[in-house]
Amino acid sequence: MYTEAVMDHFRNPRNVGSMENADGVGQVGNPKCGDIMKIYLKINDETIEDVKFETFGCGSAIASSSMATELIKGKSINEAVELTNKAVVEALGGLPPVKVHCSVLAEQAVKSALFDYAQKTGKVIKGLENYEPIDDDDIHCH
Amino acid sequence: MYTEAVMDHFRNPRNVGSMENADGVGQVGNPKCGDIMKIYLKINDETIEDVKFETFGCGSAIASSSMATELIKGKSINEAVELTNKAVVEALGGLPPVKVHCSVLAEQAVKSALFDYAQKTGKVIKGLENYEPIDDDDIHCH
Amino acid sequence: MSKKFYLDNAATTRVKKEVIDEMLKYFDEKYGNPSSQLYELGRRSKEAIDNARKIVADFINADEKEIYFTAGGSESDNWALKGVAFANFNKGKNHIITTKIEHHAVLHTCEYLEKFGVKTTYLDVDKYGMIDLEQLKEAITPETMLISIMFANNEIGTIQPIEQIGEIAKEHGVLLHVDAVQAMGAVKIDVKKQHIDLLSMSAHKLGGPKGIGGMFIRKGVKIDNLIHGGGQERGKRAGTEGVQNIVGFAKAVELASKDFDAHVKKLTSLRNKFIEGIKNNIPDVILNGHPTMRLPNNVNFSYKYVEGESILLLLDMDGISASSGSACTSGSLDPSHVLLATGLDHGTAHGSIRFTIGEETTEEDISFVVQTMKGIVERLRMMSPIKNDEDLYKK
Amino acid sequence: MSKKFYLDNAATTRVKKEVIDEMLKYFDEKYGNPSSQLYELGRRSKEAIDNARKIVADFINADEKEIYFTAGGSESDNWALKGVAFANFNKGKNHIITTKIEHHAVLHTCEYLEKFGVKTTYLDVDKYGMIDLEQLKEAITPETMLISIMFANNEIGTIQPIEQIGEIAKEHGVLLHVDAVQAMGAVKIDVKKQHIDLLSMSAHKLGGPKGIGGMFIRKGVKIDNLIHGGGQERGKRAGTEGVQNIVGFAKAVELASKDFDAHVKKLTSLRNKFIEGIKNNIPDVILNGHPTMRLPNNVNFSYKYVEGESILLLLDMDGISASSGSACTSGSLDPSHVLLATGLDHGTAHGSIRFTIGEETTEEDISFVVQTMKGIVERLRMMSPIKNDEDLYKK
Ligand SMILES: Cc1ncc(COP(=O)(O)O)c(C=O)c1O
Ligand SMILES: Cc1ncc(COP(=O)(O)O)c(C=O)c1O
Repeated sequence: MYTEAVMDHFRNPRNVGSMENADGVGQVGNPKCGDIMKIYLKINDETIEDVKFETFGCGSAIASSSMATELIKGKSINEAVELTNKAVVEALGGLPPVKVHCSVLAEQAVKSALFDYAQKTGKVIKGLENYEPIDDDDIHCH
Repeated sequence: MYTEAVMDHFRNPRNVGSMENADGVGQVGNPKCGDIMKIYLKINDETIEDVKFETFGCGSAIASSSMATELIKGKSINEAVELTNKAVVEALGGLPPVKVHCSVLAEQAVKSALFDYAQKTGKVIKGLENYEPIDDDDIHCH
Repeated sequence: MSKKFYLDNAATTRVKKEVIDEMLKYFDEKYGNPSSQLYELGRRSKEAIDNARKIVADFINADEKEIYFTAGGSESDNWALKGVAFANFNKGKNHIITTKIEHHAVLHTCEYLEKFGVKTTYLDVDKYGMIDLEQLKEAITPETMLISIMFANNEIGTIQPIEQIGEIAKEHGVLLHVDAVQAMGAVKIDVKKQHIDLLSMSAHKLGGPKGIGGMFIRKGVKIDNLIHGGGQERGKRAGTEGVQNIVGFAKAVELASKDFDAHVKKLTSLRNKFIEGIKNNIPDVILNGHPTMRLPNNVNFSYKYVEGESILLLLDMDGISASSGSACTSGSLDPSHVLLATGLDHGTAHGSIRFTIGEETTEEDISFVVQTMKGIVERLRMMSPIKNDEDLYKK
Repeated sequence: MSKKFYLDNAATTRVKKEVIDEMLKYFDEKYGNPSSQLYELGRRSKEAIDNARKIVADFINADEKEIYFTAGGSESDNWALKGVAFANFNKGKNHIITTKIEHHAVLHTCEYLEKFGVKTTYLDVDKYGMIDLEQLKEAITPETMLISIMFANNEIGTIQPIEQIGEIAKEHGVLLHVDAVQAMGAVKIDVKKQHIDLLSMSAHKLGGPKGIGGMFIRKGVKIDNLIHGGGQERGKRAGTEGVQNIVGFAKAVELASKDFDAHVKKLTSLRNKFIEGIKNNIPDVILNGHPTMRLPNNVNFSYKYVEGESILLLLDMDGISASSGSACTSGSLDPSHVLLATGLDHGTAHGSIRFTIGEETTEEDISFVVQTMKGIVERLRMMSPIKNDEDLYKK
């Protein structure tokens, strides 16, 4: 059902945990749908120095979060904002069709954390000018 | 499916054959329905001295014919005319429900042969006063 | 290979040795078509089916002539509902009463029948998964042709008061169909005493093979065929009989009837230890289903703040097989309709795991699984952004 | 025990050794529920089904996603006809075209569908059992939703020109369902080349287990479920899969595909010897079915002036299994609808015997059976009051 890479990131998730005094925090998802992702960023000099995640969700949600954090760690915020769900899926060697939404959630969690950082610092991040946090009430699960 | 007695009479039918100069001959049934029975009687002094049958039909038709001939052989015509299909079934130790009509046919074949004898000799056989040979066109198979 | 713990016996069971041995005679030895009564091989197959029918009939206190073999529980459920509905087609009866916690084989069939003008009432259940007999009575109308209620639920194990339901159905002159797929071998079934008119059965839930089941249809019940064709099953269910499967089904039933009471007692005791073990070792859990009116092999809990699939994947790494919701829906994304019907919120429903023990389960297995679960739940809760009920409900 | 001659392979076949061996892995070893994808045991079962689906798909040149497993040929036939009819329910299409010589699984389903407003045209056949393509064309109306024609007949073995039928169906934009239960393993099936939209299959006619079959449904064909419920078979056929049976079905198909040409050639040659043997040794016989466009294992004759059941009973005494008409109807009293459709009178039809040879049949077997038949027919003719055609037709 899952690729080796998914199972590896599920079994040994990278960057798990929370972060005190994070520079940006983003949470997306909804318990109703069965997955919530929260991403914490430590940003220094426009670079993502550290990243942590907490996830409530299925195997692919955990693996997607883990992979997403790996993909943006050490990157500039401009690189990070360009992370796509497709990149996450590819890095994981694929996800079952019904689970692709998990990678979408991971992308959104990263964007949401970057947006929080932008809001707190008053910076404008290219690509997030028109970003609007998703309202849970509008969410149709998957 | 069939009792021992049925199989015995099917395998080793008694009184098979035709008869020249029979005193009474009766044929009932219809190829359409899959069974025809023909019974030949040799009658002497109101007694059935000999009987033969020819049957086109299934195992129970052959067994019923055989059993019917055995049951009337040596009997008086007044006894023979009282042969019922029920007696044939009982003597055979039973017939499957869908095959009971074979015993009915055997009873009718006997009656038909006796009627033929009555017609030829002008005798009146008690029980056959109102006998009417069945018209094949009216037959609904079983 | 390390030890395996198969705890998903409600999904399917290992086929028992005695069942396999019995079945093996009907592959290349007695392989005749039971419809071929005019030769030896065919008669042997027919006898085998007749014998199997008797065993199944006896087990539920029915007459042999009231037992029909099908390809499984789903076919039986479909047949019961569609067969009765289509037999009443254009006869003014168009109403079915069922519950919100039926198997999809019943629920999706009811939905489908809407396009033929059938109306369905779905009865509620309480937090234990029990229906309300008063609501049932009130739901019956002059148009009602069928009540379809499962004997025991596959997910939460709750056992309904079928005898009382049967009395209500009888009083109102409405047919009662009971899905007994999970109840077979775990609960005493007596179609006479319980006033059941149609009963669905499946072999693979009690040590028999997959793809074979049965239906009890009370003499006189008007029902259309689901599968038309040859004259098999006294003209009611066409298709060359899966003789080997039928024989296997009957053998499984025979074995189940042999030590029924001891088996149920043993499982119940293990189940209770399992439930206590989870409750005492893991905080923030909710037992799903009824505390006592439940299947002797069912242990279903919701583990707050974590999600079920992750638990299953981690259990699998330790060789433990379990399920989140029913086997049919694991892998699907919506939380179980059964858990939602008992009033669980979606978030909590997502974190539910069903263990269903079997004949081979031991006390040691249970201790091991409880400890493993404790570790898994702790680990996932550490990873979870939800730490308490407030997190769960706040946006 | 004396030697047995099983010559009723159209009724069912002995399950092949390799098939049994393959199946045995799925009873108490890989017994998981294929819907349980989150643990090892479930995944093994799922893989087995996927693999089986591929084998069956390849055999008929279909895509894996177009293959659905069912409980046998009858279920497949029912599904094809009811599924298409109900999908067109209230859509203005209500006409089915079939033939007078279909299996009862098709004919009785058509009859049943009348109560839902479906109209059926039953095509005639000639004395060889062949349909007339012109009559087919003329029967098509704007209301026609489905043509259902069997690939090869189970009683007389006649093979229809399916490719031409497929072209006609395609031209007119009507779906084509083909009952290939008897054709599987005996005739090359290519659903693409032959323009087939739905195809019924059954395992037990080619060395597989009883109670399992399949259906090919071309991508895009609108069809209702026959069995609703869980999401098995991509939501199209509910019910826990009979994994062991599915695996056995696929193994039988695999074996059949391996030496297809050699097998067909061998059977054809034996069949021709058998036919010649009967013709040359027994007077007043009529070969039923087409002389060349016939199944390689089918030998069906009418023996004038005698009745079939008696022949079968006497054959059984010599250990020979055969059938009069189809297996479903032996034991029933009406002569076969197929033989009547070819123009045989009732009396002659009653005296018809079908031998269907198998892999294990030898030339010696055939010589023995021909001589036995000669004796049996002579014996019964001696007993018969019908000695010639005049007797047969006079009242
Ligand atoms: C032509 C044909 N169609 C359908 C069937 C029914 O198949 P099954 O016995 O697998 O239900 C048969 C066999 O009995 C058959 O010969
Ligand atoms: C309550 C209930 N009904 C019906 C079914 C369907 O049975 P089967 O899988 O034999 O079709 C199941 C099992 O999946 C079940 O648990």
